[in-house]
Amino acid sequence: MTALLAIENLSKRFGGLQAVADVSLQVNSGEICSVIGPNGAGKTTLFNMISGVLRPSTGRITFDRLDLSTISPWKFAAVGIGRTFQNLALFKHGTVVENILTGRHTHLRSTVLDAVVFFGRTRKEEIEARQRVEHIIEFLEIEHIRDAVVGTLSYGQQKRVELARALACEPKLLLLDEMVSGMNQEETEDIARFVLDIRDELGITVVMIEHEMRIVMDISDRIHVLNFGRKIAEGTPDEVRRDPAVAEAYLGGQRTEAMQVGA
Amino acid sequence: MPTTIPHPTPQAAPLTAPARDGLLEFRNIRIVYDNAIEAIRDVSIAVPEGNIVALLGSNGAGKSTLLKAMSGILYTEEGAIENGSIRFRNDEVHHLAPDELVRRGIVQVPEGRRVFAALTIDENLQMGGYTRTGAEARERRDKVFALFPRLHERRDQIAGYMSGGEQQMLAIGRALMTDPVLLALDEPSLGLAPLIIDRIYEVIVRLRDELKMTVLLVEQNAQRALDIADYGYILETGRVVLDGTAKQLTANEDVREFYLGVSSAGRKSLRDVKHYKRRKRWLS
Amino acid sequence: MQYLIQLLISGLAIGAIYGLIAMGFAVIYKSTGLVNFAQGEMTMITAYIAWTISTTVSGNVFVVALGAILAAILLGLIIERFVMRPMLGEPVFATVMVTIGLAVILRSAINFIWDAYPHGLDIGMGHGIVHLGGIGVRTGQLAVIATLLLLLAAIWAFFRYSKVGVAMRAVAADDRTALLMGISATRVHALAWAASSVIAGIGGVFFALSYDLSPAMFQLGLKAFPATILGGLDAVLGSGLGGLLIGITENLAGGYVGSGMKEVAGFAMIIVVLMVRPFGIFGERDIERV
Amino acid sequence: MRTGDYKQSYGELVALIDSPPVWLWSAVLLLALIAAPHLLNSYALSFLMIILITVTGALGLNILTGYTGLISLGHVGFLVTGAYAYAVLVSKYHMPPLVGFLGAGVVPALASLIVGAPSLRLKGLYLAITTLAFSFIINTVILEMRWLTNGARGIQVQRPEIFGISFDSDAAFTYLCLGIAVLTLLATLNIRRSRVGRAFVAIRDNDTAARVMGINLHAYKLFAFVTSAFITGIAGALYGIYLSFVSVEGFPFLLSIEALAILIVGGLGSALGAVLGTILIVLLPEATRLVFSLFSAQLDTSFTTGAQELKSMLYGLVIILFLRFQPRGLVGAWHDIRRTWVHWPLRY
Amino acid sequence: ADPGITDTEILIGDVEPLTGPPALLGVAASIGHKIAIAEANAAGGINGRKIKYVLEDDGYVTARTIQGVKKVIDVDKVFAILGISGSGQSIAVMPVLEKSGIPTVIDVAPVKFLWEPPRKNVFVVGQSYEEGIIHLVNFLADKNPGKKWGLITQDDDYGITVRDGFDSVVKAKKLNVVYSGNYKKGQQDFSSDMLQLKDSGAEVFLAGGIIAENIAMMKELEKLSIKPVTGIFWPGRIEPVLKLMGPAGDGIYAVDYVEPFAGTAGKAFLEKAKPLVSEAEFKGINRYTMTGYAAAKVLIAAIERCGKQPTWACTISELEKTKNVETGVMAPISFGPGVHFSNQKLQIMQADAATLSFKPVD
Ligand SMILES: Nc1ncnc2c1ncn2[C@@H]1O[C@H](COP(=O)(O)OP(=O)(O)OP(=O)(O)O)[C@@H](O)[C@H]1O
Ligand SMILES: Nc1ncnc2c1ncn2[C@@H]1O[C@H](COP(=O)(O)OP(=O)(O)OP(=O)(O)O)[C@@H](O)[C@H]1O
Ligand SMILES: [Mg+2]
Ligand SMILES: [Mg+2]
Repeated sequence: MTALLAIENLSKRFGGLQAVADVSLQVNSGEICSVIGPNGAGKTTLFNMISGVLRPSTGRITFDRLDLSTISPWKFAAVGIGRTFQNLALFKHGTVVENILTGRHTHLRSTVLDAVVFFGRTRKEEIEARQRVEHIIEFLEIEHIRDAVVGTLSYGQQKRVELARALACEPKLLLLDEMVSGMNQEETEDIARFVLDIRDELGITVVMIEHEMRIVMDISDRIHVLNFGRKIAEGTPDEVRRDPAVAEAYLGGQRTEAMQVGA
Repeated sequence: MPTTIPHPTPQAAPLTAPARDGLLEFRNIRIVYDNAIEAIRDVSIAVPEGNIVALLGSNGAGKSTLLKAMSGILYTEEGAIENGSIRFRNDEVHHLAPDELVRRGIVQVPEGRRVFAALTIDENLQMGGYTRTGAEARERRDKVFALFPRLHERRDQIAGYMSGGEQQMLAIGRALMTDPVLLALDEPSLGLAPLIIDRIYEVIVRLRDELKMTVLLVEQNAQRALDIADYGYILETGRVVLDGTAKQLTANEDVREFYLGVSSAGRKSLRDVKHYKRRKRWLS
Repeated sequence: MQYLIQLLISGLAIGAIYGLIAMGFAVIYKSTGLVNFAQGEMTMITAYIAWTISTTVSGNVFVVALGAILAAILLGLIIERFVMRPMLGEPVFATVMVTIGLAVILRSAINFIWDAYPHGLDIGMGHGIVHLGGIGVRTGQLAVIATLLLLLAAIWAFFRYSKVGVAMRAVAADDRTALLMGISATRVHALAWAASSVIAGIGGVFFALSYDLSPAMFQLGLKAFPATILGGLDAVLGSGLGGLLIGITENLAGGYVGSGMKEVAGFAMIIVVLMVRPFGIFGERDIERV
Repeated sequence: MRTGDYKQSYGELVALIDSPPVWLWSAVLLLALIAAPHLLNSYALSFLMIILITVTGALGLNILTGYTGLISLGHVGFLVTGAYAYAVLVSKYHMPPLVGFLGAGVVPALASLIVGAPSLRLKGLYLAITTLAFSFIINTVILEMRWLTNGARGIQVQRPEIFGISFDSDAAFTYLCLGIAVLTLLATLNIRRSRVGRAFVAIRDNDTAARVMGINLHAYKLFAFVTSAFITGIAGALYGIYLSFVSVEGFPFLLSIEALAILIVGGLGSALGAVLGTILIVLLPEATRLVFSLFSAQLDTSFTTGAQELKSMLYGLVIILFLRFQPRGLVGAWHDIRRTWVHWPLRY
Repeated sequence: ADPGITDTEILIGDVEPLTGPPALLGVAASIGHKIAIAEANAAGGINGRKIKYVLEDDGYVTARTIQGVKKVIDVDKVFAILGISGSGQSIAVMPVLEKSGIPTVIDVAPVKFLWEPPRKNVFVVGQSYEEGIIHLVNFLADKNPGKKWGLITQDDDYGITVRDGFDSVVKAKKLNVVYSGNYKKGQQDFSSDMLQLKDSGAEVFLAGGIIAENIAMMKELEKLSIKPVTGIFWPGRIEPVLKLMGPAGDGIYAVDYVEPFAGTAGKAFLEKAKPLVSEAEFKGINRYTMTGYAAAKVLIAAIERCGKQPTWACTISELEKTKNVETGVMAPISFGPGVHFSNQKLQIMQADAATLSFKPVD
């Protein structure tokens, strides 16, 4: 397996605060991988650097053999990195379809002038984009809300729209920041199923940040654990579960058994 | 209509006043947004004094709407109580101004933290103690710091830059500053690390056991909530579809399947979730 | 040298007036998150009322000052209660638009009540000329500079130390959550409108003292708003200083480059400053986290 | 009751007008507009002209402020630049009017790069103030460049003649304005339903997310500036022709505020809103005048300033009351009416 | 018959700024029209027809002026038009007026464009700013030979006209100009400008402001303790200005073509006006009332000469035949074939701070 994403000695400082400190990790193609760690450990900051929202203070991110520091932040999507946000970052005045269409941005070509005329190539490309969007909508089972204005949807539905939008980018790597927080068991199950399908059917590599141990332990291939910006552990779900450092910093002993399948 | 399942609840006839009475009661309440969207239809809920009452339900069920009604801030979102009443200590309170409700001891930790981003932690707490005198506020602040030492460490930091978990702690601490009788928590475990959730749940239990505080707990994390709650309600699309003691609910087959993720065969792995699932019985 | 000092003093004097009105903008922005496009008109009304008091009741400085302050408070409270409060919870754009509508009403009201002729506010001391080392300065000009400095100190202390000051910032950040904490947003807003009206009104009265009352006076708002931006929209103190800075820049440009360049110089400076500090000199960066 | 239109193909998803009734109504409206110049007297016609010109300008501002969320307090700067570009090219250098119109679009578009580029880092009102500064600076520049612009003296402009068609009469000029307004509306709607428009809206709603979607923020903000300035500049040229006299004074700062008022009253971020808002704001003074003459024929014609001031107070009051009861603007009202219509007599 | 005329009535239209700061001029001019009309009506109207006056507000916004003029022509269907707003505004309505062919007498803002070339139906009562400036500067130059000069003007059409007039005298008389300022319309603080003036050592000063600007300049000069010989132009020559300037305004020169109110003609005019207008209107009287009055007189006289059935064509041709019509507020007014501008005689006056009035200087 090749490393799709390789992070070397990555650090980020905010003033006096070392949010991410000297983190190195690799994500292989076709993996579902999780990043866990206490609140404020720097997980989101790590995602922000991978997706171009923040520039690293030091260190290197290589994606698909490309050094990401050499390209402008807005090109990260075109390179193949898609993400969702911890606190929802939807275009909340638009409809679901429109939000997902925005995700297709890098795959369309029309310029302002083409847009004004809206004829020929532009029209064809728009129609094609809509076709793809319909497929994604079908895939994520959100047909019934396709024309709703995003701002009026429930939290869980919005999260799903965000996922759809990220998929519309056709990324090679999908970063999911706390996808299932605020969802109940049933909705969590749906998301788990989607994540597995995304990897299996679409061949997209997935990195998740989650605090919900059921989904982390059940579907990840590999888990990376951060604490105070540093990586303190890495391994398969079973290895991580048994790691005493992880238990102490993050899981907090008493409930780990409950997460065991079949307990 | 929903209640075709034989569940052992005392609330058999939803159209009458609730059978249990409590510190806080919602009676046959109906809430409409924008004069058009009916978010809550005829719900009756009672929160007995000194209890933890869990309010469960999927996204959009109307849980937060109930809490907004309780705090008197529905009007800020073009929402209105069309019918029914909210009673606190047997007084009708749904027409009171938010600050009066806080003074009477009703407070909530809103969904999604909502800390004052531009203010420091200290100032956020100060705002929690706005209705209290200076001395009272100082005293309560010390208690909050004792409960959440992390807040004390970073007391001069701008709240907006804290991590999600830290903000949740701050939001709870800020609510405690008002010295509440009834504390409502809207999804307190949202986005928190397991260890922190443990801590927060410990705190909630302590609030009930030591300070005799009454807690209304809205949660997605049904397992956790039912672990500590005394009583629970399940809300679906604006209606109470099930209620009972925590024990009764934990034993209910539907609740186990849909809210706790355990079937008769024990907890199943999320890898094995089927695409087509059993329907909830109360929807049939 | 004397030329420069003279320019600086008159720059400070007009800048102090801009600064006072700019602080009026900032106080409302800080506690309600709104830009009050009627600020210039509110300033103007207070000044006209002061003039009416001075011509009908008494020309005594203290009577006029007290009357003007009371009138300004009342004006702020009335506007908050009857115009702004009904808009609570509505979209910001709509609410800002309401202040524009308010500005139209106030402007016409002034012309309706008073007339289009200029009037001089003559309360004795303001017009006196003192000579400091050969430089003539009007006492009103000295007074406005002193007033601005005093108010800056008072307001700094208010936002820093008083609970209500912090509450104003809390309400601006998230009025719904502030409500949940028992902070009465309406009371905080009322206070802010009254305070803003008074602070800006003082600026207006000083303007009338140094220059004249005329129906074009509302344009002061258009001068002060850039000052607010320069200092930082949410920085009340910064706005005051922003006013001084613009006053000085304008006068230096007028004195050394040419009078036509005055206004352009002020704006050019703002653009340059914003390039370096996108949230004004003292403004706080928006807190954005994803 | 109509229950909805079902789409048969993906092509229908991108159609500008997707239901037969809307087609019908648009056609009726267009016909009415074509007939109007022959039915209205020149006073009423002047309102129609102003509305059409203002619609064009408002649609221009709508791209920048409504779609992209970049507040402009200085749009009159582009308007006046466009008017001067036309006046200088056509009246001074005797270029054909078509060249004049092109210049009226291109010159403000270039100027917008000068404001836009340094403003890329700025947000909200901080950006607004640089546009405000721009409009004041542009006034000074126009006044200073006397050799080109006649300075404060202004330039006379004649009604144009294009391809041998004279637009001298009010009716003909109205058609010109109508044509340009309709083209602008189509262009705006086309932009909105394409990749570019979605990028604008994405920047407005959440710029971080927009960038993560691969949208080049700087480039698209500049696109918004350029497109908006181009359209506004054309409106400026029309306005100049309508006034028959282009001078800095004919384009007061007030117009910038009025343009924003149009968007807000219409409903921010909607082309339909810009059109409805224009109609309301342009006709409101006339409406208040009529209301006044109802109350007292004497008040209306008497020349106590009092009556005039009362009239403008009424104007302000109407705006405030309107926003109080319809804060989402005319478009919001329209949606409410439609909802009630469809759902009546059921409430929910 | 032409519009605007019935058996009992004859309609006259006008568009003026009646709101906002320029109301000062618009309201005053309209009061002048009203006085003349009331006077005529009191004398039985025009050959038995009462005059009705239709007034529109344009708020000094050009687009609204155009609409206002279209309204009085199309909706109210007036017989003739008087007044019309500021200079930019009247220039912009020119095509509308010409196309309609309605008899028009302009009095508020006499600028050359309005009569060069003469429009068939448009007449202008007054004098151009350039001529006014030239007259004033010539007067001051003769009185103060060899002195250093300073000038400040507004950055608009009015300002440029003033400047051009000034420059022509400077060239002719080789004046020594040491300060030349240019301020932005709406500027309120003149401290740096006046400091520059002082620094330049100017002894004769032309204050090209309108109202508030001139006051601010004079007060600033007082603060700087200098008192150059100062001249102002008619738009700023209204009496309340002197009160606001205080002692600083004493002795400043002004140029105008209407009589000062302190003179016998002025006093007589006020006497005549008093019973014809309301108290509030009486307070609003200033020099523009006189220009408005004179124009209305000329128009009324022309219509009257057309006899029982006045028409537009007759009115226009009678206007053209206007010869030495006495109005009492300015020199007799005359037009002629192809001369649609009355070219009023100018006079210099001087401010007297004690009586707060302008007095003629011989
Ligand atoms: N833009 C910023 N400016 C300053 N500090 C920041 C910024 N973003 C994050 N931080 C700080 O960096 C640390 C790491 O934050 P981060 O959001 O990455 O945590 P996290 O691991 O995602 O936590 P959570 O699980 O609660 O979301 C926190 O202490 C936070 O306060
Ligand atoms: N401000 C509002 N305007 C209109 N409808 C609203 C508003 N707020 C909520 N709703 C609607 O009311 C219903 C209940 O929403 P509510 O937020 O109470 O659900 P919830 O149970 O708290 O869900 P979640 O678990 O996602 O927080 C939903 O259908 C929602 O769309
Ligand atoms: Mg995070
Ligand atoms: Mg909720």
